[in-house]
Amino acid sequence: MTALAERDTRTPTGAPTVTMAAALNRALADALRDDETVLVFGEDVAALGGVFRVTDGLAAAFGEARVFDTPLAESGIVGTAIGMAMNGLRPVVEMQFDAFAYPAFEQITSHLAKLHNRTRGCISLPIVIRIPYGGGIGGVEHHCDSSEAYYTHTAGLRVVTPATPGDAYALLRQAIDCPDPVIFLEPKRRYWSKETTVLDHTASVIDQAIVRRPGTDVTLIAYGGTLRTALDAADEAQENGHSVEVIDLRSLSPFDDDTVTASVRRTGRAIVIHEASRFCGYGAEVAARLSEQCFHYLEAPILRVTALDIPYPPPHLEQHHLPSVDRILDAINRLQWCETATTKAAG
Amino acid sequence: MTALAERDTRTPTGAPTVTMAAALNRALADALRDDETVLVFGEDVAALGGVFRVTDGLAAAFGEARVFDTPLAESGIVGTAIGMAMNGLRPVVEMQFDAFAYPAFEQITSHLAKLHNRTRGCISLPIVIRIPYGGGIGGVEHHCDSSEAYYTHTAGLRVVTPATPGDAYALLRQAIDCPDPVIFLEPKRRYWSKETTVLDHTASVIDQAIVRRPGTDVTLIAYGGTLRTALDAADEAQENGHSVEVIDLRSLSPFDDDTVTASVRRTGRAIVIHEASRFCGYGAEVAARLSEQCFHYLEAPILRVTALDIPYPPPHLEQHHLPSVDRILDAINRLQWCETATTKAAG
Amino acid sequence: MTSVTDAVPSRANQRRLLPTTTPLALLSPDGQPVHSTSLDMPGDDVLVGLHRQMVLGRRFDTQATALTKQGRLAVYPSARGQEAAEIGAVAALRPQDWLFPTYRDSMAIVARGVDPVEALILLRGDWHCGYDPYAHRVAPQCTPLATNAPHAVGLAHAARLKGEDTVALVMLGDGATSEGDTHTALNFAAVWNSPVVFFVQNNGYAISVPVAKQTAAPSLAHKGIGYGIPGLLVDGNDPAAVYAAVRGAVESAADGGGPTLIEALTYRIEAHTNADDAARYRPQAEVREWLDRDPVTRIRQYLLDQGLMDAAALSALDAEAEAQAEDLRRRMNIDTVPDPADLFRFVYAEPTPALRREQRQLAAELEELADEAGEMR
Amino acid sequence: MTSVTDAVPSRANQRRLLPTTTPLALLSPDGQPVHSTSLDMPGDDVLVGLHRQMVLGRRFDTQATALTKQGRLAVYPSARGQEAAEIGAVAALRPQDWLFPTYRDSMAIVARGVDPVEALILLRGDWHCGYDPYAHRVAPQCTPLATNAPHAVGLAHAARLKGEDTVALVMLGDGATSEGDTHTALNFAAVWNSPVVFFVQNNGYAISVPVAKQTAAPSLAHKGIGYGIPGLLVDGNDPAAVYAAVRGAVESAADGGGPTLIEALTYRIEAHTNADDAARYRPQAEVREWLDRDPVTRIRQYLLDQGLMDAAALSALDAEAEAQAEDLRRRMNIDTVPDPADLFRFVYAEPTPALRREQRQLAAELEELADEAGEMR
Ligand SMILES: Cc1ncc(C[n+]2csc(CCOP(=O)(O)OP(=O)(O)O)c2C)c(N)n1
Ligand SMILES: Cc1ncc(C[n+]2csc(CCOP(=O)(O)OP(=O)(O)O)c2C)c(N)n1
Ligand SMILES: [Mg+2]
Ligand SMILES: [Mg+2]
Repeated sequence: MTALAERDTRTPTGAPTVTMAAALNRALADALRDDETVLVFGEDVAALGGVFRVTDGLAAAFGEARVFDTPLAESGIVGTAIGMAMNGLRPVVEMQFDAFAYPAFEQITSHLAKLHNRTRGCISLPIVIRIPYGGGIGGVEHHCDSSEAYYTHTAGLRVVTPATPGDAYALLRQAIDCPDPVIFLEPKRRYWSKETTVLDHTASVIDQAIVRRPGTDVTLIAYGGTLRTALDAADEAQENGHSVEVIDLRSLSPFDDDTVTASVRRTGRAIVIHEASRFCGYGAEVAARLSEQCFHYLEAPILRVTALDIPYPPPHLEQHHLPSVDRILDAINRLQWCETATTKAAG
Repeated sequence: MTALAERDTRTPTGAPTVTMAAALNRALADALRDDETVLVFGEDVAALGGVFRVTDGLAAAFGEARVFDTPLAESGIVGTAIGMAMNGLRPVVEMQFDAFAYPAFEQITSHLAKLHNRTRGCISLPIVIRIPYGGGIGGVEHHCDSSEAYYTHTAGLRVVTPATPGDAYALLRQAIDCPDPVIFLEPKRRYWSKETTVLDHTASVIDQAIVRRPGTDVTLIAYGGTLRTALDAADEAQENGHSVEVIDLRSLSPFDDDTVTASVRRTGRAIVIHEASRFCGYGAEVAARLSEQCFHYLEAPILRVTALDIPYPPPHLEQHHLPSVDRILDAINRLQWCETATTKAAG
Repeated sequence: MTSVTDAVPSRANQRRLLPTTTPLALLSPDGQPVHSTSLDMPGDDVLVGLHRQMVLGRRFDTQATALTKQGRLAVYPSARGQEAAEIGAVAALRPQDWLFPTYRDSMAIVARGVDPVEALILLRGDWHCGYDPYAHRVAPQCTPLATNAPHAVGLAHAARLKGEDTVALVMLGDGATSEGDTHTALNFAAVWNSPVVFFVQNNGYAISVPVAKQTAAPSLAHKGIGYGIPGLLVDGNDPAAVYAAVRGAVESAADGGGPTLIEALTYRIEAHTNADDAARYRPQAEVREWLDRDPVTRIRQYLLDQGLMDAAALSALDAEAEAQAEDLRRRMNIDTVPDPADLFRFVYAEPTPALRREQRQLAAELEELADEAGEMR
Repeated sequence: MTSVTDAVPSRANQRRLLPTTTPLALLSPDGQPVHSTSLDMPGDDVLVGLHRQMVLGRRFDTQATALTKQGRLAVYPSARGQEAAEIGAVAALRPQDWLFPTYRDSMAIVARGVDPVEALILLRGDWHCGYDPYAHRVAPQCTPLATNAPHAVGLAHAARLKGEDTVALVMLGDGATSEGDTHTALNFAAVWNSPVVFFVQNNGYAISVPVAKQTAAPSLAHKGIGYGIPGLLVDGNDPAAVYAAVRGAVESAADGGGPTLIEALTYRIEAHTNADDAARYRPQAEVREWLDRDPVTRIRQYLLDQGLMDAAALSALDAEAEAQAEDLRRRMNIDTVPDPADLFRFVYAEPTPALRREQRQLAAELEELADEAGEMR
């Protein structure tokens, strides 16, 4: 699969079947084509096309001036991207894996997130940092971190993550067009998941959550790699007689209160699901704000189905670590159904 | 004040009045004296005694081999500390300010937190990373971050923060003795606050929260720099007829569920207070877990009084950013007192 | 856009990359011309201009220190004693070039044309940066050490990609050279052959830590060869030498010659900041030694000897400096109240709904306070 | 404990710190002895030992690659072609020294004495590190590039403080030299005069990125002088030269001579890992060129010419290698099930209450699954 091949299969009417990796590749190709100021760089993104082939064919198609490999230093990649953005370019950079973005943490936290604010808006940093994140692919240590909470706690950054090929395309295009710096988290284990969809980025998705599956009894809140797990759990729960609504957050920061709060106020029950560890994970924010905003609507406490509070395990143990359909179903069962029944009976 | 002078005022019976900075200095001096393997190093910690004078006099008292200045690189400071700990030493290192620990983020997250786990316990890293954190001292950008959430989300690290000189001494001594790596957060603006107390570290405090002020109507949960604010708010609230309990967490990770949950189940109302931004801040975890563990005891949603979701402001605007007595009092008033009244009446 | 790979230079020539063992100089400490094989004495007008900026810069610096005593500045890191380095480097830049300064370099920023009050808004505590970086092509003063170096490389690389004739000069301290970002920036600039000048002011200390504890290298300029970048060691108290060295580096970079690393040997006369107590870590005798090598008297002596200035011109200049200081004092003494609404305006291009909520809450709080205050009257 | 400041060396001597322009060698590519002014040919027994370890190491390496095809290893980064560097460096270490390897250096770890199966537990996916680092003084294989360098410096510095005669050797790739931690570690080691050997295997590529895009320096060894560290450029396919250079660096470090930076020029014959497709970024002709400079045949030729080995000894050695590979294959084919309880045991010295809760929950889940499985039977 090459970027060009992808582009050839594109027709105004027909909806191609694409993987998330291909959709991301297309988004980069289209952005490079539509906007002369867009650059793509990082480690192994040019000749190799990225270790996940997301940048495959781009250097050949757009030249080494716009798609190029850098020396091996993440803080240099982000730091130089900041300088390029100060000079009118729109860098889209890749961190090869989640844990390998940590050398860039200072540049991201102290500059990327703050320069626009620091200069009263004089300096804009329309930079996208693509980070393949999460586990479930049998990767060894440092290749499976879910590091979203480090970024969502940092004001000035947008943090988005697609769960489907269609959203991968739309979110990445919109992230590139966005005047704010965007941490773009790509769920590794969904890179090869397919969807038949027309790739289009006109409908705004970058700061809006979406209801992936309507339901009335409980709201599952997921994103990135765990959406699929949540949808599977919802189907099984249906068989147990629970009508489950599933929300895909897409934008982790800012958080779409309207969509999520409306759902939870309707269902009265909610479970947040993510691959990151539980303690001070992103789910804590979701549970905390929903507990506050939906206090009088809640039939049960908001539960979190997350990874364990441990470093990411070795491949042969990761299945014990990650949120599973079973754990989501268990959580649904713990949502105090009988108690409400009695409450409802009593009331 | 010098470490030696401090030590001279120390008598078995008499309780000296010490600042938090002096208590920390004493803790380091006593640890260096009691344990030959303890080292203290960082930027400007030797001749200068640290920009906050916390290491004042230590180099003179214990020699440049055990208390020394390093070249200017935080990742080098933490990285070499890891190697020293692998070789049987107990480094206590200083990051000069909160935001200047970010260059060490990779060493902290990918190694300090994980080497013990990575090696099935073969390698222990009894390292303390001292980080002056938080604002309220009119510091310019990068000198006032409250970065606790970055560390508390990272499994394998202990994160503690003292709010009083007595705890500063006890917590630092116990952090140095602890076999786990400890992120030791020192609330800058309390460095000069005084307490008359016998400095003692025999009573365990490193993983236990403490009730600083008993009350029956609402629990304020604070730590580090905001404990003082919470206590002041509690006194004022008393005058408005609310009996307020105030908990000082001391250990942010692990979290002392027993102490906090017991209090909130008693009072039925809780407010978490911290200087860090709200979104995905540490308070989110506290609110989320308490909302779950105390669901049926809560008379009102758990509220968070935190800093704004913005980069730390310049000195002349920081008063708008930080949690204040007024904001805590407002939050207390929003705890749906009347509603409960009616509820209670109805019940 | 030109290709990046074309830029990768062939393995560099060892000789060309190593600095001289003694610092390059054009003026001796007592202001006598020194013959140099590698640097040309700048023109008379340039030298007169350097002297003028150094005098104005020093007066600005002492005024800023004075303002800290009056509580008008939260803190001020003085560049006193570093005037030759600060001014010589900035004077060598062309209008289309960019300056990436640190907290230490207010003097350089003002010399570049930034209004002195705007330059001090950061240290007054009203905002993080008081000037529009694009107005004079001066990046915000950078506090996290060395992190501005990759920014300079990125900006310069972008200029090349866009075919602009722009060179970026980044200022670094001796201590900052120990940070990873200095390494990263030097390496990226070399591999990309970017038009960047790395200007290291070795003023002897990183707060309290002397250079001997910062590096064991023969000189900081010796780091250049490890990246394939020419390294120059310059007498940082010789404004003529600093100007000539930086000017040469700027021209070379503009001609596609790639980056240069320049170490300017100088000395921090004041403490690290007004809040620091230098007596704890360095002997006064050392300071006196460097006071005898004062950069301003050095060039002044030369100008007088060469008849490029006379007593009248000198006192006129001193008067001008006094007037500027007076004006700065007056404007800094006006009380300012930054607008709390600014806290929310610039976090993102458009404030998020959550930020608008916080802004409304704060506005309400402030109204309440105002009312209470009103009632008290 | 000895003082740290005593350790700060006087400004170093330029000549001593620069590498030779051509790589140091003791054996020509066709195995002929080469005269060297700076390196001594190791003793015959050492050379025979090096050859033996290289043969065993290569067989181990090809066996490991084969195990990936059978799905017994998640992934394997081969060191094929780098045997002279991997073995030469490790053989030069003394028992009391420490090795800080990367993911690439399984061969070196096994040569150091770590059981091959334990060395592969990481890549088999059973745990992050399969051996006790203290057993053979081998740190866990490091994945985040260059982050093991400061660890080596810290361990070595601690040894000096404790008065132990220990040298730490850290292995780095050419790409890793671009990371900030390489810079930091070199600088700390130089300022502290720590007994550390920085051993850079320049195998031509960082995954797909050639060295020409990694640095513009004359050589990576030229980075040494920028820290005051002697830099040596060595033919990395010459085991005699690698051994002699590293041995010299170890002895110098042990004698208080401080750190050394050694660049070993070699080549990665296989793709980055079995998962990589090298055809995307390098021509097969380049690989063939390096196959002609094979390190094993080079030393073998020398041993045969010198009569230090004969055909019988060679086939005996090949048989031994075969037997070891056979044993490795057999042991790696035993199915293993790591204990889920280990997930919680080592996060902290003592599991926290929260971790004990999580452990109980997981145990309950697994029991339930077991019961369900039971019911199905
Ligand atoms: C990453 C980082 N670490 C620590 C600091 C705190 N700090 C501010 S200035 C300074 C010393 C810098 O010395 P040098 O680079 O020589 O510059 P100078 O102050 O002498 O101009 C330090 C340690 C910082 N600003 N950034
Ligand atoms: C900090 C960090 N960034 C990125 C990676 C991903 N990565 C693994 S190996 C590698 C190439 C390393 O090349 P080199 O240092 O030359 O070692 P070699 O693989 O050639 O032995 C990269 C980029 C990593 N492991 N760590
Ligand atoms: Mg300095
Ligand atoms: Mg390599």
